[in-house]
Amino acid sequence: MATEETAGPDLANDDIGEEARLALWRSQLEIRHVEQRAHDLFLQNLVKGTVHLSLGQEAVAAGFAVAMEDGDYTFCTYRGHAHTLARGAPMSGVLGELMGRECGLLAGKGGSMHLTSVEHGAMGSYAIIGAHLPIAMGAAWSAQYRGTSQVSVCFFGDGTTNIGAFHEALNMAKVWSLPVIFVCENNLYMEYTPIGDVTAVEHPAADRAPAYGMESIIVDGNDADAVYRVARTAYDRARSGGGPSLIEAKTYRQCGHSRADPGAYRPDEEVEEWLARDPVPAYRRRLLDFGFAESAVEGIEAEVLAAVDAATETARASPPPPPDILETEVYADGGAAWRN
Amino acid sequence: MATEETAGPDLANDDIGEEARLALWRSQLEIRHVEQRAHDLFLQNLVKGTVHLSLGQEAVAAGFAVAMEDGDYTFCTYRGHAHTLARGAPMSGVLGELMGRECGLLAGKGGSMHLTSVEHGAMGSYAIIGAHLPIAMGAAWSAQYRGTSQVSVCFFGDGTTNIGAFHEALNMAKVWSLPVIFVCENNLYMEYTPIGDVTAVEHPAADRAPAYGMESIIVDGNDADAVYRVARTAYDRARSGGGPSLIEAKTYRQCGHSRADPGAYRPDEEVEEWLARDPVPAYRRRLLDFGFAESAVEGIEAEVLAAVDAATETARASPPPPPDILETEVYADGGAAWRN
Amino acid sequence: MAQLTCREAVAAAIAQEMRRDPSVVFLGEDIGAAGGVFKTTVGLFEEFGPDRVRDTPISEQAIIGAAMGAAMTGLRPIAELMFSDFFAVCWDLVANEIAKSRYMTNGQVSFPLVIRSANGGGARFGAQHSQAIENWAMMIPGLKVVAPSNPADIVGLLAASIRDPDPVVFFEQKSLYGTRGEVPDGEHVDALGTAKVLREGGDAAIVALAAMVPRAVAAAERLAAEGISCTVIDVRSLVPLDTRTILSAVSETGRLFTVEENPRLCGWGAEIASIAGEECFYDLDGPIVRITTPHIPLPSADNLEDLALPSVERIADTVRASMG
Amino acid sequence: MAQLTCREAVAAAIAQEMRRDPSVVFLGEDIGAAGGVFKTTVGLFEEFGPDRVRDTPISEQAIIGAAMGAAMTGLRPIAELMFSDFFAVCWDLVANEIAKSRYMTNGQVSFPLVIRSANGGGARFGAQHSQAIENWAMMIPGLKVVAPSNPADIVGLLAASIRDPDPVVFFEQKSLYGTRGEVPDGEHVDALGTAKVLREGGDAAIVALAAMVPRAVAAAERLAAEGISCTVIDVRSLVPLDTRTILSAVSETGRLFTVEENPRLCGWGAEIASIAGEECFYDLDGPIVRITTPHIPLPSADNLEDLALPSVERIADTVRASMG
Ligand SMILES: Cc1ncc(C[n+]2csc(CCOP(=O)(O)OP(=O)(O)O)c2C)c(N)n1
Ligand SMILES: Cc1ncc(C[n+]2csc(CCOP(=O)(O)OP(=O)(O)O)c2C)c(N)n1
Ligand SMILES: [Mg+2]
Ligand SMILES: [Mg+2]
Repeated sequence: MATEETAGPDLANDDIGEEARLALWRSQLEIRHVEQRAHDLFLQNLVKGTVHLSLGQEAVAAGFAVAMEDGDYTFCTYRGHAHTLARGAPMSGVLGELMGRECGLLAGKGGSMHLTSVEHGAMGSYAIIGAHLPIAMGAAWSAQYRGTSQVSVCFFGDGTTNIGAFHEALNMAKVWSLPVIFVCENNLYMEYTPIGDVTAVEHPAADRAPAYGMESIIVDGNDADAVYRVARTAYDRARSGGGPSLIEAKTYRQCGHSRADPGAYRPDEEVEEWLARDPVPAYRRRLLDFGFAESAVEGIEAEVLAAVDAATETARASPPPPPDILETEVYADGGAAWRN
Repeated sequence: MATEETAGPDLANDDIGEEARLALWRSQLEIRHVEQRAHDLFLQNLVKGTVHLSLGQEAVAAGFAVAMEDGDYTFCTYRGHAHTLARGAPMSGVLGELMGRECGLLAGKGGSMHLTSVEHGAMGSYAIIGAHLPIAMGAAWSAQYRGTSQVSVCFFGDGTTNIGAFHEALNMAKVWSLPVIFVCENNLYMEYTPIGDVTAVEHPAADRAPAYGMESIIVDGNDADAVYRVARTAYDRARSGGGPSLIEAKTYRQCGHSRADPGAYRPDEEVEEWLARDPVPAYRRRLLDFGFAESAVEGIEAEVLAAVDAATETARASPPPPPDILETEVYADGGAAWRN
Repeated sequence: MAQLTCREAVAAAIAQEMRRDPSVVFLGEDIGAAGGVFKTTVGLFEEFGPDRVRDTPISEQAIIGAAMGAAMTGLRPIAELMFSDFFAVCWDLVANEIAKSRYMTNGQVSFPLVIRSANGGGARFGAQHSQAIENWAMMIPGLKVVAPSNPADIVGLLAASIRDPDPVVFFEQKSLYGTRGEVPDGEHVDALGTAKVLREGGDAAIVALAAMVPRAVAAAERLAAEGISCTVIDVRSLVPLDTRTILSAVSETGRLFTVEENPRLCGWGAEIASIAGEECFYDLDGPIVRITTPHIPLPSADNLEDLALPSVERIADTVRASMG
Repeated sequence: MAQLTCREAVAAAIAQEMRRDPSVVFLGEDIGAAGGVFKTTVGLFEEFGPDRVRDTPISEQAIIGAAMGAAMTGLRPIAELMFSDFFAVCWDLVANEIAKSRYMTNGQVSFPLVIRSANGGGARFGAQHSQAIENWAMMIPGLKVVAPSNPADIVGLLAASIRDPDPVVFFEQKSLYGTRGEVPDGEHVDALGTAKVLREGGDAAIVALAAMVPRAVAAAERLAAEGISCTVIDVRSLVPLDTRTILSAVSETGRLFTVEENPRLCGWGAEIASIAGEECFYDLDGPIVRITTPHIPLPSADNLEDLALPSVERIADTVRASMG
């Protein structure tokens, strides 16, 4: 597992640098606070349907997104608020969509499991396990064919490594040497079932990499710097024609699978152990160790909180979607007419 | 690659034994001659639809079938005449089915791609790539649950290793430690495309085995003895609760993919090299080396040829299926009624 | 008579059959100790243990393939697909293998298995977790298709499906899981292929399925108050289809309305409409009208989803306008 | 005018569009140097090279997923599924992802892609390689569905499909691949959503698709000789559906017969019958009758397969009996 080097922090010789470190901090905070807000709004019965939070998994989204370039593609799952926010999608659009409001990213048509913001490179959240791996692979094919330097990044869970589409996408990505990065966020569980109970290997992604001619890579998914480094290497490989990567980030879902799930099946010690490894306070400590001013570190948090508050207000004030959009955008002509 | 030991043949200390050797010989011949007959009948326009021959791949079917026990299950593909015959299904039923006759194993309802003879343990030929791997796995689950010592054996091609169902079946078989043997007949091609062009690893099955916690096993699929040995080991593992195996048998399709295909895309040298490794004459030589009497060896071939001739006559004499079976056996009540 | 919710009825039916027949086994994702994501399988793992109630990986092809292989070798598996939308990831096994293999082998193999799944909208889950796909299953020769609307029918029809020698796709309507109703005491087994007349009326027949049944009944009540009296039929089983009950109601009333949750094109309403249109042509007093979800993916926002699904109001309005 | 077979027409249409638009790319199994297993793609690899004409592994989910990902990022992919039966192995990508994502994202993404596939029976390939599955595609909101019956329409409608901004499922009927016909010289682009009246008659309208079109025409000729004069309509495009052309023929003749290759339940004929039954009710002089394959998997023996598919004789007999 790639971890932070043990030598004392040294900002002068830091391979990550001040700007990226602050970006990693801000991104993790944005995710953390929007997700907590989503949870609060759900408790107030303002978020309908289901929600799948990334609390505890923020470092993965932040690490990859900060290392990304504009134009790169993000593909994620129903657990996709984090990745969508990390690309810069507006918080009000995210919260509004969860609340089924007109200001939602999808005007209420998609819901929390389908957040998408093409203008920010967030190419969709996919709610049927496995589907988006071949789709992300296809976007990478497109980039390769068009001769751009775009990279397609695909996030998914440990449970997803056991579905057929995973296998097909990884094989074809390698055969065609595509600029795609498959990122498995191994949070130890599918919904309620421990991944170890249903998987033939210990590391559901990394132990499968050789089956696709790829390197086994495991990273501490609660360490934004480690993720960022691994991401940079993978982006470089992709952009230089070196083909796909498969990365397993070990992390933990601090809450239940979805809003309906209190997560009671998780052993107490396991929860405690991972709460102690919460990526957000850990990153805060690291910034202070590196000598960042406490006021700067906290200033960012205050900014983020203010932004989340403002976004919440915008979303709350937004009306439900207008009924007349019910039958729009089935087809590219803007409508839903299947007959003349 | 497991191959025949180089020490001279010694029937007294032979781990295979006289009976099994003759059974391997007979089985290979039955397949060879029925397949050639099928080809002839196709040239006479008596076989309709499509046919996928196993010419050149006989040793795989024979090696596994001879090591099998009654009650074991065989699951195979459209290229399944060999495996169905090897379990003892009547030649007339096989040829009759290819010809669309009433005497066909399926009374003409299935055709060459769906040969099945449940009474012989031939649990079906499946024509959509990948589907039968989970099905064979399920039969093994059933045997495990019922507490029998039955083993389920699933044959498929190299091209099949790139489809999603392969991945799902292998993982679940291992997690549940099921008595199933997955046998990949690597004949170097999918339909017309070399497997190496579309696969991320060199050995499409064996290099994937570790991804399912299984051993990588490659065997010379043109050597019936080598196959038989590997099969016995896998059966023993399965029957003793040791779980599934994945075996890659290297072999070659001596003809095109199906009746429509002359196989022109194959390099001449490759074809020649593999014709020189034809399993049937090689096994004949081996039997003679082992001291079997030429008359015995040839006697078996004469018997087989006579049986193929007789089966051909039976099939030719059989009428087309009666029209009134068109709407039978959709449901278990024997009929097709979907309404009252 | 016990009062059960639909979700409790599912577990009750499975337990009833597992107690009776050791060849009944059950597999799916999170169905074991977790009791199912819809809490429809609570208690089964505790009673029947991990050999008969098996949690699987997220591998729907393996789940359905395993059920098929087990069914053809002596077991009676029940497979859960968590959401009916996920039929799409294992459609080959369902539509091309399970459905067709008895016919292709001229009856050599049987598939006494049940695939149960949470179907339909109303939970604000969006287009990939809300589909009503009864028509996907109905269009495939070789499958039987059942979709009950209340707890008693869930117990009776699920038991019948488990005992049936053919593969049955059993839809449980998500929006009904919380609905409570009486279930007969003791062993309860119903018959596939039988529709139920829920109320009789002389002016029109309204044919509905699953979550549309209570809405059709409520619409009929409204219409009755206005002087339009409707027969309401709960189809219950699409294959086999009880055309006798449906067609006799059409002949008697001269009018037919179908209420489907699935999107418009090629829904089961079209099939029933085409049968009635052909066979009751001379009895019809007016056009057969289908009430469906528009031909759109289902949206997630409350107001949009409610607008999309056939509502009591839309059913009543459509009948009224057409009869007027 | 050139004489082409249907299989040649496929390659001609793809070549026409690839020459015009470098964003058109093509992927599938054995489509490259091998020219496709039905020889429908001969010459494309040679003309456009391996970057635009890509052989894939046997990975239909990856093929369709790749097409989707490419379509939403600026390309216009054409994906081949060798046999339409294989839609089942990638149905999630087709039905749940490609079809629904524009709507779910409120129009943020477009899917200008074509999935072409060899559809239907008649080749003695058995139940898993012979299905006519137009209704599978038609029932999914968000897809367009095209199934031409002759070489000129293949060129024109495939070109139109490739240029269309929406995902199009394009069915090529296997049993027609060898059929020869005239194709206009020069660039030929037709319009989706337009049915074609192939002959006009006053007594009944026969509506058919793909391989059923020549049979419907032949049946109409037989019937004409007997004094029953039929309009024959080639539907060509199920979505969008040219109901205007169909319904005006129904209104004019007062009778409608649909001829479908897909098995009975929930076929497109049911949809058209239900539309006509509702909207032309007062013009109908007799019941609408659907002529379909029975609701069975397709058998492989010559005589059985011929018996299953709607034949010229069965079409003529059905019309005659119903009109009599
Ligand atoms: C094909 C399919 N099967 C099942 C589900 C239901 N489901 C939704 S999330 C989930 C667990 C996924 O686990 P994992 O991949 O580890 O992702 P995580 O939720 O932990 O982020 C399951 C089973 C689904 N959405 N799609
Ligand atoms: C899902 C699916 N895709 C494609 C096909 C068409 N097809 C039939 S056989 C075949 C090649 C299979 O190759 P392999 O697995 O190596 O088996 P072999 O034919 O060599 O025995 C293909 C692509 C199919 N039957 N099913
Ligand atoms: Mg997980
Ligand atoms: Mg092969």
